[in-house]
Amino acid sequence: MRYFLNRVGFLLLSLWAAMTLNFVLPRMMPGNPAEAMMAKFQGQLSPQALTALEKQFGLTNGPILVQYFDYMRSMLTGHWGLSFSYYPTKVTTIMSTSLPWTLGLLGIVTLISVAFGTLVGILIAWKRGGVADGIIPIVTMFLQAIPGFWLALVMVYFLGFKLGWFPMAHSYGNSVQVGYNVNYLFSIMNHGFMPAVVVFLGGVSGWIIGMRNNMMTTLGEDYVVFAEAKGVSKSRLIFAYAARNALLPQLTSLAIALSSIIGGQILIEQVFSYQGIGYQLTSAVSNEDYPLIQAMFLVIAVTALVINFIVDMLYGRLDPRVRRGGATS
Amino acid sequence: AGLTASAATAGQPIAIQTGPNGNFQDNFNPYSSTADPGTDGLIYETLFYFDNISGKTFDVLGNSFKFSHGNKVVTVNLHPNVKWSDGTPFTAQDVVFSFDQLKKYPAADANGVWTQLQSVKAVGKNQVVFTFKAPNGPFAEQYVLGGTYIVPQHIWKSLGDPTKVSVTKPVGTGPYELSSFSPQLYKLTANPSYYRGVSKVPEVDFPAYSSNASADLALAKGDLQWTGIDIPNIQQTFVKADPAHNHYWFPPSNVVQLYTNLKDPLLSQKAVREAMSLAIDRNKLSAEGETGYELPAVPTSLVMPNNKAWLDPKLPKQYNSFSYNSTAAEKILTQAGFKKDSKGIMAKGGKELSFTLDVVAGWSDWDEDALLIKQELSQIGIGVNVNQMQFGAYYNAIAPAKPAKPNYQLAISWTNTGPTPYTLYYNMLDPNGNFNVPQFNDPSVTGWLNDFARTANPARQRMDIFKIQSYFAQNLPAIPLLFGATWYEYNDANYTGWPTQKNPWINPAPYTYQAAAIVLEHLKPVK
Amino acid sequence: MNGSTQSRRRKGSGALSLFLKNPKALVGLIIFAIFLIMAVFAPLIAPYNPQSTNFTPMQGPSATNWFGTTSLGQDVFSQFVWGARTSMVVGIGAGVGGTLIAILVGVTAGYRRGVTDSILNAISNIFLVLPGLALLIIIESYVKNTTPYLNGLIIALTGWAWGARVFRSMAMTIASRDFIAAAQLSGASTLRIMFAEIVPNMTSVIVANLMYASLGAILAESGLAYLGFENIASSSWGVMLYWASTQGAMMGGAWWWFVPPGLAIALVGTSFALMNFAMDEVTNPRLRSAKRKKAVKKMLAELNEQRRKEHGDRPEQPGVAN
Amino acid sequence: MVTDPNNPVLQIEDLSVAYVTNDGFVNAVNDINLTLYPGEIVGLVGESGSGKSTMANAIMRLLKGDAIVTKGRVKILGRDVYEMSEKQLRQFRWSKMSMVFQSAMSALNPVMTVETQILDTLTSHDKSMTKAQALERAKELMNLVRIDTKHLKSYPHELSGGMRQRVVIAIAIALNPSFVIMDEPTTALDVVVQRSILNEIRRIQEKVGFAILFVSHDFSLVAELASRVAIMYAGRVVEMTPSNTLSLMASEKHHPYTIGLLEAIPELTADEVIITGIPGNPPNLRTLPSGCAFHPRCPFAEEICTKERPVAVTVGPSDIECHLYSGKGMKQHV
Amino acid sequence: MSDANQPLLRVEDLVVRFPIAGRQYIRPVDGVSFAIAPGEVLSLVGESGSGKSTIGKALVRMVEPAGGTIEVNGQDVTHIRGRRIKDYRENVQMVFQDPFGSLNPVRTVEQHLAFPLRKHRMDKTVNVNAKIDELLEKVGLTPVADTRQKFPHELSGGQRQRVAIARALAVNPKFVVADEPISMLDVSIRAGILKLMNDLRADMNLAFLYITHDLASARYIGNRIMVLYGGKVMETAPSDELLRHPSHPYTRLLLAATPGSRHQGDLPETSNTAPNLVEGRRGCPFASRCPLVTSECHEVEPALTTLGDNHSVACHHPA
Ligand SMILES: Nc1ncnc2c1ncn2[C@@H]1O[C@H](COP(=O)(O)OP(=O)(O)OP(=O)(O)O)[C@@H](O)[C@H]1O
Ligand SMILES: Nc1ncnc2c1ncn2[C@@H]1O[C@H](COP(=O)(O)OP(=O)(O)OP(=O)(O)O)[C@@H](O)[C@H]1O
Ligand SMILES: [Mg+2]
Ligand SMILES: [Mg+2]
Repeated sequence: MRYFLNRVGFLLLSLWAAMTLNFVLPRMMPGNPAEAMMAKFQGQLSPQALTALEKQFGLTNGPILVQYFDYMRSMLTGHWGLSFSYYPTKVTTIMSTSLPWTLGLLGIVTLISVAFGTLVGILIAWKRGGVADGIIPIVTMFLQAIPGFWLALVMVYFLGFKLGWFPMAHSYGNSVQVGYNVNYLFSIMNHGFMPAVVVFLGGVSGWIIGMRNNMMTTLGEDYVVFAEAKGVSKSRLIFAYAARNALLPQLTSLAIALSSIIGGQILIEQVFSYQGIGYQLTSAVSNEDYPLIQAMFLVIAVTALVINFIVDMLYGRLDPRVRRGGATS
Repeated sequence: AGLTASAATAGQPIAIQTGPNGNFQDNFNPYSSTADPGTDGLIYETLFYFDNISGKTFDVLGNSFKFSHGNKVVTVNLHPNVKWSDGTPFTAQDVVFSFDQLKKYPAADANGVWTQLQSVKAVGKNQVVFTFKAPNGPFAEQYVLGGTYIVPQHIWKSLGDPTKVSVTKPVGTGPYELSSFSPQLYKLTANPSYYRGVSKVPEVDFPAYSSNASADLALAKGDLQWTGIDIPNIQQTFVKADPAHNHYWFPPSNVVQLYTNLKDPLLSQKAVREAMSLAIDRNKLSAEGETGYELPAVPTSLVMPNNKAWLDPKLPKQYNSFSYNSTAAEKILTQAGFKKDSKGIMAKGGKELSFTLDVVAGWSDWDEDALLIKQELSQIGIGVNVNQMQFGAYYNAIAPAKPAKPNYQLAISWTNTGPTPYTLYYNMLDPNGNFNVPQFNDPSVTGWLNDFARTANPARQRMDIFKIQSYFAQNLPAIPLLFGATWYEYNDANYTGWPTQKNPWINPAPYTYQAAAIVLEHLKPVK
Repeated sequence: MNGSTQSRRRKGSGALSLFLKNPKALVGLIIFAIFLIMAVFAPLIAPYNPQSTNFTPMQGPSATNWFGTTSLGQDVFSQFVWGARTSMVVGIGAGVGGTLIAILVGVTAGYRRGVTDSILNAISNIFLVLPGLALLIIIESYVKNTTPYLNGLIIALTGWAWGARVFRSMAMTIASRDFIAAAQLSGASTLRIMFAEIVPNMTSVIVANLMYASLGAILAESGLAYLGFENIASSSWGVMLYWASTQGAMMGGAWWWFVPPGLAIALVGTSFALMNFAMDEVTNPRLRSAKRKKAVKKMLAELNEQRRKEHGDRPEQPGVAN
Repeated sequence: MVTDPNNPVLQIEDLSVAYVTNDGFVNAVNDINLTLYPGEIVGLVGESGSGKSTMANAIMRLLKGDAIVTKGRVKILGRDVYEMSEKQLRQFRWSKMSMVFQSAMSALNPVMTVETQILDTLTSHDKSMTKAQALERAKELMNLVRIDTKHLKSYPHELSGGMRQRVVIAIAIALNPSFVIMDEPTTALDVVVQRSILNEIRRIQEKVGFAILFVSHDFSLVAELASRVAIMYAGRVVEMTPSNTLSLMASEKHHPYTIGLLEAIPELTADEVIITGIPGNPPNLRTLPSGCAFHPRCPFAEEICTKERPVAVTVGPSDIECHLYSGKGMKQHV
Repeated sequence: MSDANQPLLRVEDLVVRFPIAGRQYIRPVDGVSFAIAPGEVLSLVGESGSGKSTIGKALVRMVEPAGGTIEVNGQDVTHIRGRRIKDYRENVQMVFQDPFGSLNPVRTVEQHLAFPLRKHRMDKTVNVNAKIDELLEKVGLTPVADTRQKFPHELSGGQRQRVAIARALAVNPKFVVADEPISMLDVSIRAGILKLMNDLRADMNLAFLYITHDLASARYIGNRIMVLYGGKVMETAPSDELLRHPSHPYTRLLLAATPGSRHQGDLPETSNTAPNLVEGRRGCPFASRCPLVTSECHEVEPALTTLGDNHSVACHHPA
């Protein structure tokens, strides 16, 4: 219980720090959102509009502390306000149209690459010194070192533009009926394939190598040797004895991977014109769209902290040694 | 909004891309500067449209207008039989209401019309009388008649502050109605009861793209029919894909200037600006920085050929185009008393001709231009330090809006243009101008500008412009570099009637909204 | 632990032999060395000024322009060579910078514990959690006119958190060892304990972090440049890709412009990873044993076979040696 | 259960094991011959690093990492362990021979309950065993090693070191093997706990009757438990002697290393306490000293010791590898 | 040096507590008192977890005592901090239990010694190099020149332990806590360390707190033996006296478990549960295992009573 409360306290502290940073950072940027807005129009908008925009956005020069408390209050009460760059659309609306796509795509890819990478890592560690062990880490490492956006561009150009195998843009076909039907689902998968591959290749190597190295360590542990000696079957030895323990350190990485999902993948979304949060976040930042930035950072911070918290707790469940007391990392 | 199913199947839709913009948000509010493309022009309309490329005036909701009382009053006759797309008749009251909204909610008044307007009154159902505080013809045309979108009173009167609502079911008078929306695509269908006749293009699609590269591919693939994006190497990447139908035209629509801060003791010296101008090879900027899409500007800062009619026929030859001569440039500096110092930089009285040049990071053509300028100016001993900034910071530095500003030395930026050169000159050179980046103030120029605004006599207006252009060419309050292009690519496989270089009847960019609606009205299906 | 110290003992030959014994790491070292040479001697290797626009634009590879030309008529190969310099400096610089911050934060947190730990840990969690790119952009907008080097600095400033986490737990383990207590008893100051006692024990982890941080920095720099957050007059691979992309290199079929920087980034990244394999084996001796054992088994079997032929007796199980 | 005394449970013939390292071979076990008979307890002592665990692992065919058997053979119940297929080995190991690992702390999987780990042992060898039967047997085993059966549900870290060690012993005898290796089963424990575990082992061994190879470096402990003791130095068994000879009071002849060990034990009750260590350091197994590996530390060393490796000779009840007794080129000292 | 009757170190009612789960505390050291004279060795024996190391750490102030006083040379050092702790540590040093963990694997023997020597030398003229040689000589790590350059992994356990001792001596202390310096070592190496400690005591008048759970070595080196159980002193007596006439049932259990002891035999024990260290416990900590236990033992904590001749015991039923 004490451990739990400790973690909760820590969680709240981090949250507060993140929110404060979140308040300070965008305001440190030179210019103001109204001025940044002008960029969208490249001079098509009269400078009168600037004054109008400033009025619309309610940009005040009130005492910073008052602004801060207002900000905290509205963040905590869920009044996240209206986006500047999409004025007067609600921040929540913007997030709700892009976040699910990001979560869907990146979430699934992350889970797949974790599952795949872990499995491959286990197997090549078991057959260490083998051909697969020699090749797979290097090949995936190379793929991971390719800039994702570059790979994405090449894929869009060849597989999408030249060959027409996959759609070049968007998260689903524009002619399909949106709703629970096979066509829609198929269309989503079809459109998600190339981005998914890029994201997958960008991350899978870490999982493979991480798991392989952990496995190597556990495979040398006395309890694994002991289990082998006492005659447990091979699969049980690999999965129940070695892999299970090797998995534990991977949990922390998983937590970070999962929490970073929510920030999206701007470069990849941009190349595939995928409807994701990364683009919104980046454009919010360039447009100094405080309400949107703040809300997104808040969601990101909360998610990340909560996931970390859950993983911490989960760690306790999975590893009986830390069930009582003690930090996990 | 009523659907015209039969029309939708009759002709092919046109897919438009006005520029990469990520996901769309469901907002068709004409008071919002971030409303989705098509809101203005296609759904809501202005009274008239004054084109900055052809210089022509197009009737929209208005049928005719007349200046009176020494240009202080404009009387507009409205098009009869106009209906809102929900069937309610459109009346002069709607116009008055739309303007009253701007007065009541200054945040909505993006053009500041009420800084000039005295009153807006309806006379009967079809006439509106605008009274101005002072005569200002150009302002009345560009912003009041041509820049204010009219909304239905019966709907908006209950919406409160118009800047704070998201409009998802727009009701307008325009040729199109919203038929479906999703963040990655929305569709407009032709208004079946449009007062100027139902558009021959039954459906207009707006798909979302997040980057130029992504839109370029879609365009080349034929997924888009009308775009306004800067495509590099366009012959190879776009035209070649379908030479018979893929076309582009990049007409000039403004002037890209090298702005010099005239509050700077060195830059305020004419010799310095003159030398700079002479030392810049505009052909090189055009060819390398702009891949030939934007041509060298002229010393008068008129947008050519759009402003051909306003060019003083007696203007000395040397002011018709810039020449490039770095030796002459260096000589000008030497004559003005500058000498190269130990660092090879021209200096006088210990003050070096060394400046920072602000450009927007990521506006790659300007960034490239800036680098070329840096190279060239360095040859005559002027040091330039290129400063690539995020737009917000950049705009903040050059914007003349606030007293403490601007805060820059050199900057590359655009000009605001309108149907006549007045807009460009006024905005740049009048102390009250909207885009007086150089901080220019000369009573004689201000006088000519005021005269232009007040008079209704076209000949006198021409004389005013003649005086200003020759003043500009002689004094270089800013250094014109290139003509800023309007981006326009289209595919004429399904429709004809597009504006072309041969027939430049209107600004062809899909992002010039009222113009876009007029273009769509003029398109005809290919037989 | 023992492994790493043994390797330290036989310095000079040690570090190198570590690579020579490991083919993977050796390949990595060679790739890295090629790019490093390119970076160091860029002015000598690059045939032309990377910015000057003297050639026919958009030409494929030829004898004068090995990698062809850009749409502005610049020599792609020269840009590539100068890009190596920038990217390597940024990659390694940001890698080193980020690792240094990570060491400072991680070791302090791991050693001091208590409130210091909580605060530092919260800070690194925040940096871990906040989307890096967004943070980068915010900082970018603050510092005008970003060069790749500045970007490297920013990448280092924002990308240290993961390392700090690793170092923290490592430092915590080391700090609980008795030799740390002994050092305290002999009157060593906190700084001395952190940097003279703890840090040298984390070498292999630090090197591994350095490799991955450098890889991350090169990727991040190219991403930033591609998004246009970098002075486009710089010569870096990221800026090359930016130009290639804004000038439609791919659609225009100018693969020679588009492919080299992407591939080079991937190769340098891979070389870091490969070199890290050598480090892995120091940290985890088990990783290297399997192969060697196999080789020795084979050797023994051959020896056996030979003896059997000589003496004509049956092979002893499992083998005779010595 | 008890087999013919002429039919040994364990026969080690000329066994050599080496570790392959970057700097060459580490000869951890050299030419060892050892025989164990049913029901017998034999001690194996030698200081840390003398190759005891390596030998134990070699017997079990459990050499890990870089270790390879370079010579010799190991037979359990007459079958050569190294000629079995992997499958045969898996069946054979643990049902006929088992082992208690050096450190019980790490021999148990930290994230599995004791029950799971015992059941795993039982069910992987007898697929027909039902869960209930296995559980029954597990309880029986827990009773045998005197741990409350409620601890079946415990995780290893919830048990004290002594209890963990008992669990490992329970797992080792789960399948009624004929032969158990116990590799320093009590080193990490408290004297009191150590004692009680030894008593436990003795009790169970009397009851079940398997042979034990008891590895330790604690002389007095082994002397008490075992009937015969093998003394290892630098990978060789330098002496094999009945345990009752192992006391300073006993006047039997010993290898000089054995004498050194005996002298190094502080006596608890003697009036005058003088202890002396063995001078010098343990040998480097990479480059063993020539001749007798003990010669650099041996107070009796002569020239021959540096040149020729002694062969085992029978001296009284013991077999000793030392030139002192081989009668070669030595002045008689002892 | 102060005279023999004046103890160098006096510990009175020492209490150490650690927080555990559920807002509770354990007291691994609970009301321990003892004194050590200059040049004396007090052996501290007791089973694992009985609080031996914790006492040692409290003495060098690696842990902060929760109660009681520690006096060194008549000066109260129980709660000093900062600068004064540093000064204090010039008088007391500790040699840690684990020879493998107490040396930094990446530093040479020389580096281990140079720092404390430089730090604690009285005047700058002292030649640190010569001092290192002298120390290594003293702990028998010869040839010195060779040893100096070695890394810990190149040393045997016994050699490492000697380096650790040399490091403690480098500070020039008057008192050393030697925490189970031989438990991890071979029989043959153990002897060397014990001998070394014996020599140091004789030559340098060093006082030791020698922590072990091995009675034989405790007797070998200690003038007196103190038996600890569950954080409390069970019995204290001069070494021979304790072995000859063990009076506490736990001491007898220990002896029974020690090979070669005349008390060796079956273990008279009722269970082997660990003692309860949680704050607020009652009665004798050994009650749960004691064969002589009565209901009184569970309720009342036995006081340390003198049996005469420096022999005292805390038991309701002493033998
Ligand atoms: N993986 C390895 N690589 C190289 N040498 C090794 C390896 N494992 C053990 N050795 C060496 O082999 C020798 C024998 O080791 P072993 O573990 O058999 O000793 P031991 O007698 O069991 O010692 P202890 O009493 O400490 O358990 C030691 O000198 C050790 O250093
Ligand atoms: N820092 C600490 N926090 C919490 N509990 C501790 C701490 N240090 C020691 N303990 C507990 O205090 C008790 C006494 O520990 P201590 O290390 O003093 O025992 P010891 O007698 O030295 O044992 P050993 O013979 O195993 O070294 C143990 O129960 C231990 O778990
Ligand atoms: Mg061993
Ligand atoms: Mg201890």
